[in-house]
Amino acid sequence: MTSSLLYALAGAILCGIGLFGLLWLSHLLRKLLAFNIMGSGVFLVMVGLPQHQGGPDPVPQALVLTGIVVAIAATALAVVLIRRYFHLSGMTGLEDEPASPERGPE
Amino acid sequence: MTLNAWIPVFALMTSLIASLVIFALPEKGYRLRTWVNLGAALVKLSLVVVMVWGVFQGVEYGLSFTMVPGVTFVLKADALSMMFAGLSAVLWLLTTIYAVGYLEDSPNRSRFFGFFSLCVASTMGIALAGNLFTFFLFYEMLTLSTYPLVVHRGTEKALRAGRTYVIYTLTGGAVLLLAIAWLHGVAGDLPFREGGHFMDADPDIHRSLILIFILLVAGLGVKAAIFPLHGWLPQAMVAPAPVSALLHAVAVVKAGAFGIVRVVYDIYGVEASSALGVLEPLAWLAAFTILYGSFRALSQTDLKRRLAFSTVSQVSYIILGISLFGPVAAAGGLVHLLHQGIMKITLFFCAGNYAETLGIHRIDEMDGAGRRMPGTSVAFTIGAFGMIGAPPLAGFITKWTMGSGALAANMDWVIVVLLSSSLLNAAYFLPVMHRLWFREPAGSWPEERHWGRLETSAWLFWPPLLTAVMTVMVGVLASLPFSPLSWAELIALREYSP
Amino acid sequence: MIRTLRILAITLACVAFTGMLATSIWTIAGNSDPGNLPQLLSENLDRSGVEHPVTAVLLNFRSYDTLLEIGVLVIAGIAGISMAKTASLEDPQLRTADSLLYALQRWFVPLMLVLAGYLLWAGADRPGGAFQAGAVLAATGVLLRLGGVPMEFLRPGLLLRLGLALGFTVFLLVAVASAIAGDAFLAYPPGMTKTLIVVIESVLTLSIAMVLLALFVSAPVNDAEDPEEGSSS
Amino acid sequence: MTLWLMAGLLFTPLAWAVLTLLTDFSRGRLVTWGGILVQVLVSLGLWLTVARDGGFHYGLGGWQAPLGIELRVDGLAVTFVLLTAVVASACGLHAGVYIDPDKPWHRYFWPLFWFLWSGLNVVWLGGDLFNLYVGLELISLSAVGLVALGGKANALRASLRYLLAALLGSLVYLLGVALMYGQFGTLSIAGVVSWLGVHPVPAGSGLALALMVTGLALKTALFPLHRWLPPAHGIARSPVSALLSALVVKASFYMAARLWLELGEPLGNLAAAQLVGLLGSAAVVWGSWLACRQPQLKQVVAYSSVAQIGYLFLLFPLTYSVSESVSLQAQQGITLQVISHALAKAAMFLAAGNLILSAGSNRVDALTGVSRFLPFSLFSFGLAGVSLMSLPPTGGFAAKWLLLQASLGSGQWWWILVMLIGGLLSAAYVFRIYRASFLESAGPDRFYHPARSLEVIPMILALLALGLGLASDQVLSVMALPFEEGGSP
Amino acid sequence: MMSPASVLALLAVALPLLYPAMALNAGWVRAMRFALPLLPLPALVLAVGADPGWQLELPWLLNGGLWAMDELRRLFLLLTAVLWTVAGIYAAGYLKAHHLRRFCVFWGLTLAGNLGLTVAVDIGSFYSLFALMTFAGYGLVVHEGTDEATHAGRVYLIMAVLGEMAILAGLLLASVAADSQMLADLPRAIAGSPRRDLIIALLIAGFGVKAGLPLLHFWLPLAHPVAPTPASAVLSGAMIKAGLLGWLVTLPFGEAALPGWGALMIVAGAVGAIGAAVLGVRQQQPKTVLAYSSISQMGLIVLMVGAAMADSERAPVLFSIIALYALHHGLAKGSLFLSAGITLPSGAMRRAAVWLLIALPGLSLAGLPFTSGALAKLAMKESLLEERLEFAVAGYLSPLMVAGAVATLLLVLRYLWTLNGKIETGRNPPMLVTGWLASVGVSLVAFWWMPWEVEGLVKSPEWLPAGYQLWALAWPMLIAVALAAVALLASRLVRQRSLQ
Amino acid sequence: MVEWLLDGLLVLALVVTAAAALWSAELFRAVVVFIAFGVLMAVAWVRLRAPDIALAEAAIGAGLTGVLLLDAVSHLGGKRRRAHKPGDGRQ
Repeated sequence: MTSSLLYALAGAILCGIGLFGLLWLSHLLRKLLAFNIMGSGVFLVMVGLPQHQGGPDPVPQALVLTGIVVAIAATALAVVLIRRYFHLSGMTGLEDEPASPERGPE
Repeated sequence: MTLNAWIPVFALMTSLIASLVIFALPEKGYRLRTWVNLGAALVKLSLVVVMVWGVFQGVEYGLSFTMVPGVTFVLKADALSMMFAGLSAVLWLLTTIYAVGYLEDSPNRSRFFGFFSLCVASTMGIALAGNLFTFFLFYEMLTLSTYPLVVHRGTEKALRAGRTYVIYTLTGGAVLLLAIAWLHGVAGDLPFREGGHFMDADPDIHRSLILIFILLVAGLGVKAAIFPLHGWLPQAMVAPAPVSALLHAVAVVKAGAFGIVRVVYDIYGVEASSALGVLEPLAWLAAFTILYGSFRALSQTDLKRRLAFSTVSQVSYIILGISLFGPVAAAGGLVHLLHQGIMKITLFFCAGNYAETLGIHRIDEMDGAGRRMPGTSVAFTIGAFGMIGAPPLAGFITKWTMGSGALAANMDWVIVVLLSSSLLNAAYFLPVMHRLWFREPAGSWPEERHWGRLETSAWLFWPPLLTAVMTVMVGVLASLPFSPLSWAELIALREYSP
Repeated sequence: MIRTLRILAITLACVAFTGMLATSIWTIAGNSDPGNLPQLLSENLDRSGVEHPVTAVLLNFRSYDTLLEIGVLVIAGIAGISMAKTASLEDPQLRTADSLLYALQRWFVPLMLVLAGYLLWAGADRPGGAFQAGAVLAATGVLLRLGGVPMEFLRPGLLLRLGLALGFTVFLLVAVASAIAGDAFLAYPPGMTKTLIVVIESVLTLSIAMVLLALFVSAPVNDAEDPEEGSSS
Repeated sequence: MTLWLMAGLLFTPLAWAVLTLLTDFSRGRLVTWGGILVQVLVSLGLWLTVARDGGFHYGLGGWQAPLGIELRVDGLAVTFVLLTAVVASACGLHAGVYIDPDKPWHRYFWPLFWFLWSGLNVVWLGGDLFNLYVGLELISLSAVGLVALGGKANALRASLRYLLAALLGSLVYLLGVALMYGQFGTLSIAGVVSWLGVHPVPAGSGLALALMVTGLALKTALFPLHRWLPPAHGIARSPVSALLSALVVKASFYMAARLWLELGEPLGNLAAAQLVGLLGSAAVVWGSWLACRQPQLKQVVAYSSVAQIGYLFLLFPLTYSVSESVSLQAQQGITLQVISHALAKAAMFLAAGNLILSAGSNRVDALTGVSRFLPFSLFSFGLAGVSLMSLPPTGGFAAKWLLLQASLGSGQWWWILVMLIGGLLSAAYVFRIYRASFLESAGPDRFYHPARSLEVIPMILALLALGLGLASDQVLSVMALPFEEGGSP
Repeated sequence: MMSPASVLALLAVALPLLYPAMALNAGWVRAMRFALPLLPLPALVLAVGADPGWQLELPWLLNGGLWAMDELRRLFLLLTAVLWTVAGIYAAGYLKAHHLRRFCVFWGLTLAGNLGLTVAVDIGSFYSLFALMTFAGYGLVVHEGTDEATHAGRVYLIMAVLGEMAILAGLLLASVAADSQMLADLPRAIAGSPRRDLIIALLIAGFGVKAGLPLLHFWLPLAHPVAPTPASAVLSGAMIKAGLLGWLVTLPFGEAALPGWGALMIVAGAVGAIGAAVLGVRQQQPKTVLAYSSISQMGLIVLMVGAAMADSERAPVLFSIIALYALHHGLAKGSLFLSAGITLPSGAMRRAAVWLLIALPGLSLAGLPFTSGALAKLAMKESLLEERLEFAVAGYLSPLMVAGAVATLLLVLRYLWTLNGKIETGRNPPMLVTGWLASVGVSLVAFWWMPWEVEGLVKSPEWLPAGYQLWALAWPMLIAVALAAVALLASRLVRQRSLQ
Repeated sequence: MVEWLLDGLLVLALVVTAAAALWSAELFRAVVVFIAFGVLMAVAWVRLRAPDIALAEAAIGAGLTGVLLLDAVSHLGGKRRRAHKPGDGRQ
């Protein structure tokens, strides 16, 4: 057992926590937090697991860098969407509104 | 590929292309649409005539290519397919003429004629299909192209009927697909071949074969309206008359019956079917359907519904004929494929004429219509007598041949069925005849007849008359070389001694 | 009742998930046969044009990932600014009077710019690189923005779009240049690797910062039915 | 030549994404036409090349597999590239007319469209687990952007739901990738396969595959993870819905299928395969059932996608521990199903868009009488529906046929029932639309008549779906081309 | 090249078959009326002029058609043609404008069937034409459109359809047994068939409907009175005989002795002959009385048929006599029916002449010397002599014949009685009178020149019966007259008593 | 051993902050805790000998994401029109 493995296992736990958050929480921003936490967990596994035996491995590190950027892009986009959604509907969750028949072309 | 390979394709394409052209035409392009329709019908008819002649001479028409791995798409013209193709080509022409007149000034004609052509293309495909897979392809295409025709009126009733129709036929199609796929798994890609494939099938697969046969018949029986799968047919009567004519006489029910013929003869082989013990139950089922349909027809007050139940009964003649073991009965069944078509289309044309010209839908409104519309009524009378089996009309030839065959096959009970059916037919048709000719009309007609003018539009007048003449002709001239009977005998002979 | 059941189910699922994941990690860690990739990488490092392996992976060996990743960023940016609501960009209320923020601005901004520059420059042979630099740059921008600096160029318009696209475009052009010459897509012409990587990194830094900043700035702030979009082009 | 084609394939969509970003909608449309032309030509050229010479590996940046990213250019991949070219151009052309150019935010449609396209190509060709992840993200984010573009609250809710599902799916997939890399030390699928060829199957790596498949299944909207799909596909603009349903969900499925076919035999197990098949069946039934009950036209089509996607997952049980030929049949069947569904569903959404445009409402019962005044689009819709019902001679039928054969061949007859019931249920919802449109309404033509070009495009797609059944053998033969490891790059 | 006779045969059927086409043009309705008598002319020429033995092959027709004429058919054709001709003349005068065209159409079709079936030798065309006659006949029966007519029509139709079915089944079974489509092959095949009795039963029943076999006769007394008079004449005179012809050409006469069937037929014939008389004398309508008379007469013929079945040796001879009797009865009955429609002139002499002409054919039926009836009755008697036949019930034949003769005359008398009550005074249309006179003429006079021939019994026309025969003819008549007188007296007494 | 302790503590802190970020009653606090989580992550990356990621995490994960979310929280909390309370993060 090396510290890398420890972090990988921590990553697993973070994944679990994040997943729970994503599934259970209803506030969109909280979901977003959960997503980021889960992402961090995945990154930890990604780097920690291969480094357990082989020492520092630049490949997963590069992958994680890419992953982080993707994650921030997604997060930022999500924030924009959430904010706009909030403005238009006044809601912060995804619960279905009482169905309002949508009229008009799209 | 030679020209011969392509002729069936051309025959198929004529109506397919016609349909596409018609869809593209504007609703108001009345004249052009009519010409496209008629032109295509004529071209197709001549192609079919060429093929009939060629098949008679022994020329091979057909092409095949692999469609899905392991399965080929086969178009092939053999004697049996030419029979059906000929029927549909001739009757398409007439029905087109009729439909042009019938739908004059009604909406959605572009849609109607488009699907109409599509429907005929499917029928042609069914006729020319060279294996079960190809058959199924067109069989389902037929279902789809007839749906818009059934619901053409767009009323709630029509849509309900359409739904029933679709539920029945698609379920039947699904069962058929299952059966075909299963058969394919058991025996591979089987082309239609005279004498069939299972003459000496491995006994291990007998059980599967029997089950598959049951599934096949169940799937095809929906369209062929075999009891208890006939429920859609009377409902589909809400469709416009040319559609009913087409459904009953040419396309739909015939497709089912034709499919059963193909299965029994060209897939299983009649001897193998007989050996598997599936023919006799089929015969009983058909016989029951014949009687059942006639009984139900008795109590119908709506003319078209009565005709519909009559169809239920009549189509089973075909199945009965082929499920009796012996070439004569087979010829009787096969020839009924044509005969029933011609007679039933006559009746529906006439029913349509009454409805369109005089607004008659129920039988008790028909009093004295014979004087008002003598031509139509003569045609109706001939058709009805044909159905009853009165000589020398088409139906008589069928019954005679089939009866002879049944006796030859030592199945005397068939005679009883045939006679009872004739009696029932008489019982539900003769009162109609009486009303037509010998009752005084209850009131004045919506449109009195003027001397010197046809009783109705010429488009509507001539088709039933022509088919009535054909009803007489195919009966009277049954022994001519190219008569339906001779053709059917030829087929039956080939099937029994491939 | 249903809520309780639901939370129980979710908890159970997540615990099971974590457990399985951990077990799996443990098993893999126990039996893994270390790949030879790091070794392969170090063997090829000198052919990559940069000394820092992570940068080498990012911008040479797996540059396709990076290219696409910038694409993802651009997408996010586009989607973001398509909902932009920047009318309040010059809202005087936004201009903060907070002295702390002001001081931060005063001192931090130049510092962060320097840091960004350093990170960019260092990327070739040490930890650091375009992302980090871009992120720092963006953070600087956010700081300024919070401080109320209008940053007119962030209005949706051609300029912003050019900025968004710049890094990506340069990267793409470099990628296709060698392909036109007959080499593989994304291959660097021999001898120019390092230069090109540095150029790409520089423009990427700008673009990344721009995207992140734009996403921050364009976050909708009011409930107008239609997002206000900049004047055409 | 091949190199140029590859470079063109990869470059064009990205480049046009940038180009169109700099223009407004109308000019972007013009630019896009050019791009579509280039991209279609390139795709076609590549397809022809591969059909002639066989497939090859393409190392990006000149680096070979373990170190760099290699694309796997085989018959299947180029077929999907070509399919994408066809469907995406159709949607693009349709969108060019369909989408209102006066709304300023619509200018962003084109870049997103092109990014989506490039992401799809990445996925079809990808041979690297992480590269596929990035490709997926490219697709997901641009798709979300397209759904949300200028949308109202409902659209935003749908796109948020979509975004969260997509992100979760990606993450779960990425977690699987992490485990794979931890286990095998490589990211190349081919590398993993060759590793497995010489080593015994390691314990614990089954979860990696399971995670990847699960994540992808979420992105593909496999029952019961499908709930994000109908709102998103239903509320997006029709060309967007068409893209999403036709291609986007297929991308993740394609990856899952590829992983399963390469790694399923060593890493998977029977129960999992059957479970996935079962979920697929449930999707077929449940999705079709819901489709029958939707009051809104596009929701019907969207739920139909859920159902049709269910069929795809029958791949898993039908290729696990069965004979070579059955597996091949199943693969061919699924491939055809993917292609035909792509074509048909795109046609259907585009046609539905036309119908909605002309009826002025998204509701099914607003279609009353539309058949009389707008038969062309309705006909396209119906033709596409035929393919969805898997009736001959469509590609859907050919697919179903092969799947039936595979089910029979492997003795897993229960899938047959699923397919038959699914076919009938799909007929039920297609005919429901027909029923509504055939109902005659009294009164004059109250419909808006969309431009002919809008009507022609779905028709072409529907006809392609139809023709696919007739030409499926030819299509499949290209896919079955031998893949030469050392093929000309 | 077709022989003239075959052309004529074709023409004989085709002409009436195509004649209804005239109805298409409303302006030709007058021409249609006057064309009625012309329709059977080719057949008449054929029957009288052409020698039997010609054949007309129609290989395309149905299952292969063959038309030909032998002696038997010639007689039937003659009867048919003559009767339809005179009825046609009569009809031209008789008909009202109401539904004239319809009547003409059905007339033509029925005629075509009736003529055709006599020359048809193959099963298909025989049965076809038979059916044509049956179904077209319905049009004649219900022509008047009254409730009675409709009711009669319904009964007619039901029985006809049942009959057709029985015929169809019988012919089908026989045809399969014979493996042939020719009528000529059937008798032998039936005789040898395992289903012999079934076939015979079906055929007897099927044709029996037409021929008015007891229990299958119900339509006759209903249909004949309501049909227009000329139609009744042909119905009763010619069409009934078609059923008879059906028996003659299909049943296995001469092939096997069928004593059982023979006895059955004889019983049936007896029941018909006497039962019909009993019922008939109680009828009020003249035409109904005539209808029962037809049944009764057919009963006598059935007797002979039964005898022919029972005794295969004598069948050929009996055939000739049956044909002769049929001819005689057909003509006489036709004339009687036609007389039901005329009105009396005003002068007493004329009235007497008319009454005489009305009565003579009736008396001829009863066997009045110097009439065809005498010839026929004698020939019949001769042939059915006990000692010449070899079967069980042969002994009853002679008494039955006598009883039949009595019944015949009683019915005739009853007819005249009822007619007397109904007949009106007035002018007759000339065509009507012509037709009627022609019918009386052929029945009484022309009969003797007709080409009948009965081998062994009556070689040539004999105007005068031999002396010993006179009494044989006369005493039944006397009985009948006596009975009638008694009845008359009785009825007078009853009436007087009721008046008191 | 000290390293192990440190690593253990760090991991513990990571898990706790993650949980806290999700469960804290107030959204604002949640985001702040999340920023702390990001900083801890950066440290963890250093421990994993991944300085590049550490830098990126610090700048992006902790910094930028935090600011974005904070801004969003203040915005969403600042005004609401219907139904949801600002701090009503949990169901």
